[in-house]
Amino acid sequence: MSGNPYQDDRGNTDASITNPHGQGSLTASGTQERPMPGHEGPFLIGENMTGGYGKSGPDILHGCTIAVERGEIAVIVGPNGAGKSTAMKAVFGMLDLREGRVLLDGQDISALTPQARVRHGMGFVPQTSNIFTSMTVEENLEMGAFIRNDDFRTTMEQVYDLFPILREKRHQPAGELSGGQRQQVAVGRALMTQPKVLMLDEPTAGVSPIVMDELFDRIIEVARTGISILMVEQNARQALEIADKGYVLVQGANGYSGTGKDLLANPDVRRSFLGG
Amino acid sequence: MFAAVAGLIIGTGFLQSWNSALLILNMGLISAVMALGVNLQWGLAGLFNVGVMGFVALGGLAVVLISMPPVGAAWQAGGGNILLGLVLGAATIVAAVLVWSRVSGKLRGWATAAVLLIGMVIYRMVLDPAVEAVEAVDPALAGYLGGLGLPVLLAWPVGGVLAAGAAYVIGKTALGLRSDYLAIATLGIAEIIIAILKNEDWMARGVKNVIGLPRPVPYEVDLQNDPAFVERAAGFGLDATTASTIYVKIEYGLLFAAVLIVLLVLSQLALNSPWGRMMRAIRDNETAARAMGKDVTGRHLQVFVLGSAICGVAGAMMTTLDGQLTPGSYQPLRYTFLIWVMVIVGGSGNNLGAVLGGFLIWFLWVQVEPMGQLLMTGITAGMADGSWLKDHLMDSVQHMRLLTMGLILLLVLRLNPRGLLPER
Amino acid sequence: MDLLNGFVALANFVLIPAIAYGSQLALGALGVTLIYGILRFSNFAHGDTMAVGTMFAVLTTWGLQAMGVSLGPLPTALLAIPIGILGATALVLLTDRYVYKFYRAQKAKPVILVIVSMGVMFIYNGLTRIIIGPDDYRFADGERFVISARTFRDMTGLEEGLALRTTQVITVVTAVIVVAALFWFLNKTRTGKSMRAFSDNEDLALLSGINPERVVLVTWLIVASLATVAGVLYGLDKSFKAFTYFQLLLPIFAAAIVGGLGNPLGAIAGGFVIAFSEVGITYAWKKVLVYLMPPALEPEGLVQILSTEYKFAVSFVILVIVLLFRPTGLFRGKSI
Amino acid sequence: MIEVKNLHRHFGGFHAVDGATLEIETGSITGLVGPNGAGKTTLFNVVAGVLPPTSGQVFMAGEDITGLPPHQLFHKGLLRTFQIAHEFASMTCRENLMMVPGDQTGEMLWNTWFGRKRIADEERALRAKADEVLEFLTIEHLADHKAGQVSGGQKKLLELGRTMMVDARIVFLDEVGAGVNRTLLNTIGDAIIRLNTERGYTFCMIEHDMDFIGRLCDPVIVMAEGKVLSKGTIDEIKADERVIEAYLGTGLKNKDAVL
Amino acid sequence: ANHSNEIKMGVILGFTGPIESLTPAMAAGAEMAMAEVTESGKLLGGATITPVRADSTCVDSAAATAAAERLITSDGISAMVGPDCSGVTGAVLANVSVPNGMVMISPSATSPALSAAEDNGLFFRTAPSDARQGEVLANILVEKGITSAAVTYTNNDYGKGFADAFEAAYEAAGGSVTLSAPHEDGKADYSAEVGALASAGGDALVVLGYVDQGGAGVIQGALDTGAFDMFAMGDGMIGDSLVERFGDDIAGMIGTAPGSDNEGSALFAEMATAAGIDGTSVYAGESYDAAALMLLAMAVAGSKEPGDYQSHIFAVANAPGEQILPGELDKALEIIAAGGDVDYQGATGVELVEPGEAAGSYAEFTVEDGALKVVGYR
Ligand SMILES: Nc1ncnc2c1ncn2[C@@H]1O[C@H](COP(=O)(O)OP(=O)(O)OP(=O)(O)O)[C@@H](O)[C@H]1O
Ligand SMILES: Nc1ncnc2c1ncn2[C@@H]1O[C@H](COP(=O)(O)OP(=O)(O)OP(=O)(O)O)[C@@H](O)[C@H]1O
Ligand SMILES: CC(C)C[C@H](N)C(=O)O
Ligand SMILES: [Mg+2]
Ligand SMILES: [Mg+2]
Repeated sequence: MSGNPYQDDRGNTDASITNPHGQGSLTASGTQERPMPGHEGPFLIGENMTGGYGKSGPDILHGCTIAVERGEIAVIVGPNGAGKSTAMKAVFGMLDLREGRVLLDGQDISALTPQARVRHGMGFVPQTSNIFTSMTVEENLEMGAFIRNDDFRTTMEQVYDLFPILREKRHQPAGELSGGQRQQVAVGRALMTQPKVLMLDEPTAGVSPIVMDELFDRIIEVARTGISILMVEQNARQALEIADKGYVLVQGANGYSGTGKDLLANPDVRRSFLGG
Repeated sequence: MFAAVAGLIIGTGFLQSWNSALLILNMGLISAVMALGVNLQWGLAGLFNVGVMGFVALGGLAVVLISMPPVGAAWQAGGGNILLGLVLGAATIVAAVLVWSRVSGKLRGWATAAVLLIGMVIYRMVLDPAVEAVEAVDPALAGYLGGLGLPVLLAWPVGGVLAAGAAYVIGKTALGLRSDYLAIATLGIAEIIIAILKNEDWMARGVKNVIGLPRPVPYEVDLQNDPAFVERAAGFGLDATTASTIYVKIEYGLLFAAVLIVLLVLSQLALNSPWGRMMRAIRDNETAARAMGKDVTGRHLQVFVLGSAICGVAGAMMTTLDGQLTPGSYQPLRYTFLIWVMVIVGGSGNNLGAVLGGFLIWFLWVQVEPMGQLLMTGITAGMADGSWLKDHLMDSVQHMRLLTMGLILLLVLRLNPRGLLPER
Repeated sequence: MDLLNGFVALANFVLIPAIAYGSQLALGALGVTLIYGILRFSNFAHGDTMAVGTMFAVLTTWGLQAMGVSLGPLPTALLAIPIGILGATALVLLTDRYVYKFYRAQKAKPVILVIVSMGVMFIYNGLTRIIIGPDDYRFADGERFVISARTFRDMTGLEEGLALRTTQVITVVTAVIVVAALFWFLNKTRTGKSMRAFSDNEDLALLSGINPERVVLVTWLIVASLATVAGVLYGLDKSFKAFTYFQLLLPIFAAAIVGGLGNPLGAIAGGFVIAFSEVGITYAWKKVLVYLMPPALEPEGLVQILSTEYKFAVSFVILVIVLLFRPTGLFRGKSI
Repeated sequence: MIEVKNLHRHFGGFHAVDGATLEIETGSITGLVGPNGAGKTTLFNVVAGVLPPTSGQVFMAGEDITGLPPHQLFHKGLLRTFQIAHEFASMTCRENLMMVPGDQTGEMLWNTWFGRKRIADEERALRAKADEVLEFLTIEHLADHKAGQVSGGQKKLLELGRTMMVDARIVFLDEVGAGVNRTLLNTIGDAIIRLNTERGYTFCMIEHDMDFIGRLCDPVIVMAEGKVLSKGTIDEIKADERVIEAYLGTGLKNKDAVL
Repeated sequence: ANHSNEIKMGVILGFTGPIESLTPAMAAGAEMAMAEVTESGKLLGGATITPVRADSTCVDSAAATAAAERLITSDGISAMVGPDCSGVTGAVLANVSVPNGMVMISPSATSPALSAAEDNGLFFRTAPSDARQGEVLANILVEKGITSAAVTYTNNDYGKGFADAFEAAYEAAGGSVTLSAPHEDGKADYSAEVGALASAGGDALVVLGYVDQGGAGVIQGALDTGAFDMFAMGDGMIGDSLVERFGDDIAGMIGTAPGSDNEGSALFAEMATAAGIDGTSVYAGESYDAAALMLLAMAVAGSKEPGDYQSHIFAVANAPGEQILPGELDKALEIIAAGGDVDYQGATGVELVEPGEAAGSYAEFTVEDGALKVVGYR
């Protein structure tokens, strides 16, 4: 919706001349070059990020800063349209930053393409269309391990242990799974990367309570192995409960931040974002 | 934008000749009507019609059927039986459909097939000899039933109706199913229509062509022989030949322009009304529109039939202008793809854009030929005279036409991807 | 004996030609379907890509022939295929670099690419004609027949002959090999899977570390190779003429759609459906029936379901019917 | 209001809905919950005419509506919203609402040419109504914004707003709460309750947020493996062993360890 | 050359489209005649003849009309060679030539229907109507004792008209046509046609198409499958590429093409070869003749105005007068300047009959030892 004239197909619904399926909407800018060294600080930090979609779209982020330490869980909450997903994408290099920078382990990675960031140990589960629908569950996981050249079978076993339903449906196209099952595939796919930092955009949306609890459990487990977790959540209470750090985003800028407990205790935050 | 295209055409008038300019204008008007029809389907409803050619050809057929004088001998030879045969054929299909819907169970398929088979045999038994008889009547000059001998202008709406009829049948079967159907069905029907036109000689002489169709405007020669006209022309400082050719073209132009303007006004009114809003909603999101109580399939059918009818009218106009029906000349490249290019370059979804595209692309289609030559002369300018390469290139200069067209298309799309006049 | 004669006649006039023609269509449809599946648009320039690739191969063949190179019973053109592929690939990649890439970077909707491909079609069209000219060229050499009708008759003593052309055999064999290889490539190799992933969900492919430009490059490479191979085989079997390649576009698209656009298996099946419907429905069965039926029942007419002038129409009607029962094509489309 | 009898829907060999029988009382706000893949969305799709059932029947106020296309169901007062908002992206929010009522004079092509006056009058009334609805939803400031450019939660409000443009009898809501900010969700909840009490709409909603369900719904139906597992008030459901095992679970195991 | 003394001649042929492979030789043929006249410097006091090419596309009447319109009204031509295909020829005649009073001579439009077109005496063709050729071919077949044949023709006015004429004549002479099936040019595959024709059977296959087009495709198919070994062909098939392609596979075939017992065609072929074009290419000679006829008529009229010279074309083409062969235009102009009469024969032995088309004398061909041979004239 960025008003890019090239993205306008005025209602063509005909599948016989174009394949409407799976076209990307993200512009991957940047290069594959080696990153420049930066200074010490949190493990991953998106610093003072300002930017929006497309070359000329309005700014959606306004000097927003998000950081996570090694082995910690950071949670972003905020109203719909605040720019939470946008902030995640910015950290992952999927949109142009007009200001600010992203540091990973002290290195400035602002100029890297998303693929390059994956190779630097970042994993991401987007909010929507986060699985390969035409590929089987197993192939989805394999794709998660695309950049790995070692034997990833043990990791796959771990994922299957984590989400047993996936083992059952391993040869079924992921597109035929229910909403919640897909979410599990998506998280599993990201875990296959064996990332140093895992970014999750609303991993529990549409997931039943029992699976949600299970998922949060796994996330804590994963964090304990030293992987940093950065996630956006609308199930804010549960999320903040397990968070080491919480950010409240309002209109693309940092509203409140603090430990998860602080935010849960803050009456302002409760009223305006957690539903009282 | 319109001024620019008008400038191009007027420029042609000054640089080449007014006759050329008017001819381009007239074909531009017709192209604009076609583009309007396609825009209705594609720009407004996202319906992908690859069968424009077929509907245009049906319009052309209408001109023959309406305006040519009937061939008496042919009617005597077998006209009645041909009609009877056609009725039988139609009855067979109706019967088959009835059987299919009434009978159920295992019998259904067989019963329908049996009805079809028997019907077809009877149909062929009645039709074939009649066709042979008709086609034997003076095959070099007639060999067909002729038309009704009515004024040719009547053929324009009739062309629309014929095209609409075909579109209705296609739409009924193909719309509402997966979108690919429409593409295949229209592609197919266009080929089938052309095949019928080419091979059913009794109808419109097939590939032998019908020439000398009546005109809605006076003949140049008559004007040249009319002293009053010659005198008036002299008053403008024109010789009779030039004056008469220009006069005739202007009359055609006025007729075409009238049709275009009426259609354009109707389209614009429809577009800016709740109907247009509903169509936009359907295009934006069919599932939601359906859930909001809109009969998506029904609307699609409506638009498809209307758009095709417009193409039919344009086809009739074009055949009238040509003065002949030549089924062999209907080619998808020219009558389907080029029309699309017009719509997309002009700006799909915008009626005015489609009209503009019609004018511009037609202008280019005709004028790229000299442009290509120019380009090639430019390329070879630096080469030594008589060098092998230069000779080879100059020999191929005719093929620059396609190349130039491609280049222009790519340029326009690069700079104005949404078309020259985008939808709002 | 009569039974055998009938079968031979059927094989000679229906089965063998349809299989060969079907393979040719299938190879063309494969290219179309790949572009559709991975790059997401219907490539109208495909017919002309075939022409370009074949043109390079033809020029090379002439060169080879002039140098006295030959493959014995096989056509020399087979040696020229790699050069043809190289030429086609170069052109296609140049086009991608200067035309398609821009639109990809803009995230242009596929519809725009469709129209762009029409522009490219015009340009290739012109290029081929400018370089080699619009004429009909024959460049097949070597042994024309594996077995000719006359030899067959002499050999078997049957009344009917059976002809099998070298090019027909090569075409079918190549089609089988190419399809098998493509399958293996797409479903088993890492690059192949990454292409499927890209086709499925571009953004997510990016997030998995798949390099989109590489996928595009490999796709064009495969497509250019397929187009050249298809074009050369076709040209060997018939002849090379720029205009015919453009005309091939229609049956190729029909084949791809009926098979399920985006599905390689479907492209193959679609090619055969079209070929068999064109040849089979309009075949005058008299010849076969004369052998099979007792003399008393011998047909008088030609027993032709429809005359050949409607062969194209027939294949479209078949398409519509197939789609009625199999809405997504014979094989589920868009899954490349 | 709605009665589903022994409904089956199979995908290949997979039985997504496997003999579900349930009833939605007139005037209720019925919740539909169940584990992922239980067949809830599939059931919705069958009832709303998007998918044909493999077997079984659906009744609406005693009338058999099995297999009717969506636009006919709409005219019978059966409306639905989508799990993912289906706004008409290139139209303004007001237009999104104005297009809803059926049988508009101006939707007949003929009238757009020869009935301009009638259309103008009708449009004025529609516009007033649309503005009223926007106000009700507290998004009147967005009336002239393109619907594609408002935030996710606002799209969901708009989706709800469309059901208010006509007199709906029953509205199916598929996970209105998923991904919606809790504060906004409360607003939506209020709107639903008002529609239910003030206008007498019947609601059936799929939701995984038990707090939200608890606040609005009575009764709650639990589905599992394509069948109805149980039905009752929220408290009964929460206490049901089978439901806890299949759906609700017992909470985080590791929670204490972290905090 | 002096600018005022320039005569522009339009050459409107299908340089792109389905007969694009025939047209280069045709255009070159026409331009040869123009060059010859320019060189001689004897027309209208040393006029330079400038050809102006335009694309008729062969099939798109609208584009052809526009091109012709441009030739006349913007380039200011004085005569027009073309168009080529019958369909566009009819359109250009009715919409451009007649209104503008332009003389046009088509070298190749052979549809019988054009004989009846309203032309105000402006339209001529150096190719005969196909009505006659059908009879000629039919008679040869019957004389050779071939009494049943399958016919395939290119599906346009030329092929269809030809096939109709052939069938009528053949059946009248006692032959029987087992199947008459059209083929579309430029299509991918002709297996279906070959299958149907083979099944219908017959002593010979009559092919009325184009040699670079579907016609050759059908023959190829028939040979490959062993369906027929005797062939008969019309003018469109007679070309060098026929023997190049099939050689002795079609030995003994029967062919007809416009042509008369004159040295003209051989002479023309020689001249053409010298000029680097293929003189035996179909309709190249007719194109030469078309241009030559108009230029000679201008000489007789002493004017390049169409209205002035149109009435002289008949006289130039027909007896009485000195016979003029290709390459002798210089001589012809001299005779005319001296007030003499010419009977232009040209490359194809032109003889115009009413209403302005070649009389149609035909040469009978066969293939022997891998080469085309003329065995007689009719
Ligand atoms: N692809 C895009 N192009 C242009 N604008 C966009 C795009 N995606 C989102 N936006 C706009 O950016 C703003 C922030 O969107 P974002 O998706 O980051 O919100 P969010 O905080 O994740 O909300 P939610 O909780 O609903 O997911 C919104 O106003 C949205 O309309
Ligand atoms: N088109 C399809 N083809 C095959 N299986 C399908 C298809 N659609 C759904 N299913 C299967 O049907 C089952 C029920 O799916 P459904 O979407 O109805 O679940 P749900 O109850 O809505 O779950 P959730 O709460 O996760 O959205 C799932 O196991 C899914 O895999
Ligand atoms: C040059 C040829 C293709 C012309 C053909 N004789 C016709 O009348 O159409
Ligand atoms: Mg978000
Ligand atoms: Mg669901």
